Amino acid sequence: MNANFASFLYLVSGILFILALRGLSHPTTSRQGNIYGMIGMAIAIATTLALATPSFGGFGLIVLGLVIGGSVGAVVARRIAMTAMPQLVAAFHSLVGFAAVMVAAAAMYAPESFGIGSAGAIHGQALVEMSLGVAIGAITFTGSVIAFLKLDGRMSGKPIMLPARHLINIALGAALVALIVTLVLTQSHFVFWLIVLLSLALGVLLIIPIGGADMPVVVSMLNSYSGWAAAALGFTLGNLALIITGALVGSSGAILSYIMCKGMNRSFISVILGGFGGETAAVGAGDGVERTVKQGSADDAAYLMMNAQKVIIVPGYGMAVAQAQHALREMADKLKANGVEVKYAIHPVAGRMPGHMNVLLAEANVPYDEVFELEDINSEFAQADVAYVIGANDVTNPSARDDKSSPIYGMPILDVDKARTCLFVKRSLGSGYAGIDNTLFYKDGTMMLLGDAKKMTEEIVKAMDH
Amino acid sequence: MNANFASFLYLVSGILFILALRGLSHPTTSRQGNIYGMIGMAIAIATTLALATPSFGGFGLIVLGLVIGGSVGAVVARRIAMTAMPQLVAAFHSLVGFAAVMVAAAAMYAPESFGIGSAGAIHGQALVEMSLGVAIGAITFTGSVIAFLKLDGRMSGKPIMLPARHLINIALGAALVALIVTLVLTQSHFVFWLIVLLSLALGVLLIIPIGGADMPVVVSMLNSYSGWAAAALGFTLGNLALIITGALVGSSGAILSYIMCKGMNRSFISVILGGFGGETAAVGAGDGVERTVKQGSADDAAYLMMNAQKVIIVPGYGMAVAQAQHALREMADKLKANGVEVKYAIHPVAGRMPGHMNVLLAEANVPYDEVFELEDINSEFAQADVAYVIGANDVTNPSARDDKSSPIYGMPILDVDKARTCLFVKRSLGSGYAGIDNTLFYKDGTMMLLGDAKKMTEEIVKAMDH
Amino acid sequence: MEKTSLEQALDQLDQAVAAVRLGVQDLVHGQGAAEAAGAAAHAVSGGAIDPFVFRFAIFVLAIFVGYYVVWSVTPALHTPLMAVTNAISSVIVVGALLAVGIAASGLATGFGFVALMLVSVNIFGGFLVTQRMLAMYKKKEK
Amino acid sequence: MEKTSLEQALDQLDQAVAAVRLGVQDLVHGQGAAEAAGAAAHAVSGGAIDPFVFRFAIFVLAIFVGYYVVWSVTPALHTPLMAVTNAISSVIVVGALLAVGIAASGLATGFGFVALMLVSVNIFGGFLVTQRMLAMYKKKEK
Ligand SMILES: NC(=O)c1ccc[n+]([C@@H]2O[C@H](COP(=O)([O-])OP(=O)(O)OC[C@H]3O[C@@H](n4cnc5c(N)ncnc54)[C@H](OP(=O)(O)O)[C@@H]3O)[C@@H](O)[C@H]2O)c1
Ligand SMILES: NC(=O)c1ccc[n+]([C@@H]2O[C@H](COP(=O)([O-])OP(=O)(O)OC[C@H]3O[C@@H](n4cnc5c(N)ncnc54)[C@H](OP(=O)(O)O)[C@@H]3O)[C@@H](O)[C@H]2O)c1
Repeated sequence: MNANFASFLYLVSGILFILALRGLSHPTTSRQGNIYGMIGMAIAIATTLALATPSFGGFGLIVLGLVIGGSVGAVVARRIAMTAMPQLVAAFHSLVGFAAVMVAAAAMYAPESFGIGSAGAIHGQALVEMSLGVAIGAITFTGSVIAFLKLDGRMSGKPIMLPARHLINIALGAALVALIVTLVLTQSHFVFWLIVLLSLALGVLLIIPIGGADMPVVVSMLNSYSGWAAAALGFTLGNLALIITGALVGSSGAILSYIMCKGMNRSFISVILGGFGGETAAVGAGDGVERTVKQGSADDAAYLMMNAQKVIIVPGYGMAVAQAQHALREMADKLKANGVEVKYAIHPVAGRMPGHMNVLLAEANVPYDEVFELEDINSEFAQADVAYVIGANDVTNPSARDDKSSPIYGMPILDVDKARTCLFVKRSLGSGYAGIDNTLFYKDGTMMLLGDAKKMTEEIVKAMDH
Repeated sequence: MNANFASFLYLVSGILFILALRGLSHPTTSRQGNIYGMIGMAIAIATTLALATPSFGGFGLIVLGLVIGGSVGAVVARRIAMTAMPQLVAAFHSLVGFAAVMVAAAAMYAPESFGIGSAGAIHGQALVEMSLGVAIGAITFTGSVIAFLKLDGRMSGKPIMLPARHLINIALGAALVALIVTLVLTQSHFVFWLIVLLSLALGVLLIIPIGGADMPVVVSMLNSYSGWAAAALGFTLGNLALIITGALVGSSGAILSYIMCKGMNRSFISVILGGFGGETAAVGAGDGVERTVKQGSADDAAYLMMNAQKVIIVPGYGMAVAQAQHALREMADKLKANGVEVKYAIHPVAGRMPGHMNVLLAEANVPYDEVFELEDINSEFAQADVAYVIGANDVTNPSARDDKSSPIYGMPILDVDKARTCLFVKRSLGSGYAGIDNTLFYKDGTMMLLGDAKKMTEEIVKAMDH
Repeated sequence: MEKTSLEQALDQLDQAVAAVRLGVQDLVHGQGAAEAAGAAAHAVSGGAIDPFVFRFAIFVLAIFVGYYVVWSVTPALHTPLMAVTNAISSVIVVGALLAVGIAASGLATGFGFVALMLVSVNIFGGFLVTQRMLAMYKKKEK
Repeated sequence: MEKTSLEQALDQLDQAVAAVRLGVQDLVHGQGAAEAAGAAAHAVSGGAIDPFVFRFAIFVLAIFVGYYVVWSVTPALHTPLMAVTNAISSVIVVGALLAVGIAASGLATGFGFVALMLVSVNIFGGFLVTQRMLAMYKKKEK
């Protein structure tokens, strides 16, 4: 294939990726967008095969690799529970990071195949681009592995704080720069692998001090990194699809991190420096002051909601943990059948990933036009009879609004306390991820429904049938 | 200067132009944006001079050209009345169009200077790009001249409909394509000038059948054209700044045309085919049925508004014609001093250019946060005591909402009829540009204030002092 | 010349591809094969790519940027938008400068000079009138 | 090699510029002067431009596009957004394919194969899981 035409096709595949993201501006166009993305990928692969015309053996290897990897991917994609999305995304990122390292290594050992010079005489510019790509790729790899382990609960979410960790990281960073310079000067494979090793270590060290609940920000940030790594390799390979995609993914990750930090009213730097949040602390109301809590049963809740005119449901991380979304939808159906108006209110950082709650509700067949973002629904709580808060905590904590000394002060919250009655489904009076007591539990209009989110909701559904 | 570095600088200037447009997303950032634009232009000019290093004589000529043109431009920019913006923009477009033709001609006569081959052996690709640039440029030139003449009232706004004009245009278009092919084959200067001539004629023929009041769409469309012409020449010259700018301007014009057509609920095609709208027809209520009109005086209006709680002002083309914006601001100040809430409502196609009313109000020192777009204020008319409609007509015509047979049916309108009282300032019961009778004049809640918009408003201000 | 360079690139590619096939089948990954692969990959990685492709990519991406950036302009500033796009489209001045500055033909210099003058009107007029308009947009005084 | 080609371009430019000066001062606009001007302009108009500049331009514009396109994604679809960006970043597969397909070194082929496998997991897994998620988003039935 003509190299010009191939470049043109790579451009087309880059454009298709842009259209894929553009499709996500609305659920109705999103499926079409995803198909554009697939076509773009198919074009990029076909173009590369047509351009490089591998030997028969090479072609066999390629098919083998695609089939093995593809089937694993397809099976995972089909089997994975929707609640496990955050982990899955982290795991996928780690693969991209490692693949970037491998591609760079291949370019190092066979520079001729990539058109960047010959062994021992690789172009300086290509070396710089490559080593950037490999360093970012390696950091993405180990960082994502740690994020995966923390999100999947295979590793404690507690921040692991090495003494003098900032110093260590700065020293490693400086060493990395020195090694890259050395690589450009010496073209040594040994130095290349040193860079890989150092970056792998840096990836671990950067992520372990960050608390488990900050992992969503970390995952987005690593998403952004993997984009920049792809772009760097795109420069080395002179590949337009890779450059465009890298820029898209890089911006996407950066913007999502920004949105999350804003939703928590925290600075990106403070998240990245780590040390915040850990195990969900089950502190209870043990701060000396005796406070009364009104506890209710499933029957109480059923009665209250069946007699309401408007119920707003506020899901949070606990709903995901309990897999309560299907029971919740059943409950909403019952209410709607009884003439009650039902809406869902989603906080931008509810759950453990942006959009997490939306996906779970969609899985339970909740129509997306009943689901509203914070700014669109917050004023409606004042007119609601019941706010049904299920497994959410921090995103409803009024101290973010009223208490200047609170660590989450300034974080936008859902004004569930403005509803006539506020029902709280959770297992205890424990705090959420931010480890802060929720004063709402002790308010007059609040009724606690202590128990597992799924069980409690199912009981309410049963009670509604009486 | 190094050619790579120069390309980089051209890219920087392209980016600065993007930032210039980006700044316009809000009034507070817009001034900064305009400065980015100026810096971008300065960088593009300086880079070209550093790259081409003209001789002393050439440099003198350049300075001369810049000074002559620049001073004319500066004087015009300072003197022009804000109400004459539509004309000015059309006039400026014609200059860009003609300049594109001249640059292409220079490239034709001195291809070596532009790096596109040598006389008689210009690259085919460059010839195609150039002839596209020159054709679009020439059409932009004459088209803009006609638009200027119509907007400035130096030529009747009436559509001039040649018999078989579509046929003529198609024939000219086909001839143009044939000539471009011939040019590529023969490289003849004669053919080049034939292309120019034909395109100039086509520009005239395309625009004369379009009515005066559709000129804003035409101006936007020609804006878009001038962008594509610039991009075509950018390809010829291999200049990144020109390519990026061309794409920006091209999209901008296209989007503005789209917004206007949407605001009028007409298809772009029907606008371009022409024949719609002409002289503002002063038909009056002469359709047989006798209908009563309530006429009022400045005193009535002053009394009504001073006793209102909320007044919404709806300006239209007539305000621009009468230059009534300053008097209007005075009136609003009086009302506000008296505790009346005053807001302005702008229809997307009020006036003769998108954003026309906003600029005029800004000129009269009306703060932009008192000025609202249709979708943001339309629901408020129901709570307003008075809608003060000044020189606007079509954009308030309820037949766009109610009368399926009306030519403007479906056009979004400002619901001034929902206000308790609707005051109409205009000189007669004549129709607006669409030539349609406004049923609102005969409604109960309407009071006509017949007279020049400026005089009438000034009288009202005086009456308020009593 | 476009055609010839294109054809050249194609020929090179063909040769290179053939060489690679031989080299790979050869199984001995010697220097010769590696060099041939290098030649193929040179084409692969864009060393031989016509700048037109890059320009086209830049053009297409700039249209996307234009689309988004213009839709984000507030309607209140549509008139300044028209004025400023007018001003920036005068960057065609680079062509005029080349013609006046280094053209080897008197006619071309003349054309360039006319273009330069017209476009200067636009540059200064466009930016200054935009400046004037934008200076008028004020917030309510509190 | 970058440096040398850059220096070469610079040298050419210098020579060409000198030639133009002579040519213009010559006042006789003969063929010789015109050719010299042509050489200068060749540099002017990008014939000698390093593809890196173009790639950089494409990169920068793509960041702008990414910025706008991602901000326009509805928050309800932020999880699918993360999944699909994951999938498309696997376009790094082109590097892996080159390595497996035409690398002249056994090690490189091995590295490429590992990359190819990993990235295939991502391609299929990413797009399919996105598909699965998006299929769940439904409007209210009327
Ligand atoms: N979404 C994101 O992208 C993102 C990113 C970064 C940080 N975060 C952080 O994550 C938090 C999200 O807020 P959130 O309100 O969704 O969650 P949250 O504040 O962490 O609270 C979740 C609550 O769910 C309850 N819960 C857990 N398992 C349960 C089960 N099986 N049944 C019933 N209840 C259960 C827990 O209380 P019990 O233990 O008493 O049951 C807990 O209080 C915020 O602090 C936010 O800043 C989110
Ligand atoms: N803005 C755009 O971008 C754009 C683009 C394309 C088309 N258009 C079209 O332009 C029209 C704009 O609507 P519009 O409501 O602003 O204007 P309009 O419908 O044209 O009405 C203007 C009214 O102002 C009155 N008038 C003229 N001079 C006056 C003066 N000196 N004092 C007082 N009144 C005066 C005229 O009535 P008298 O003669 O009785 O005084 C006329 O009815 C729409 O039909 C729209 O479709 C606009």
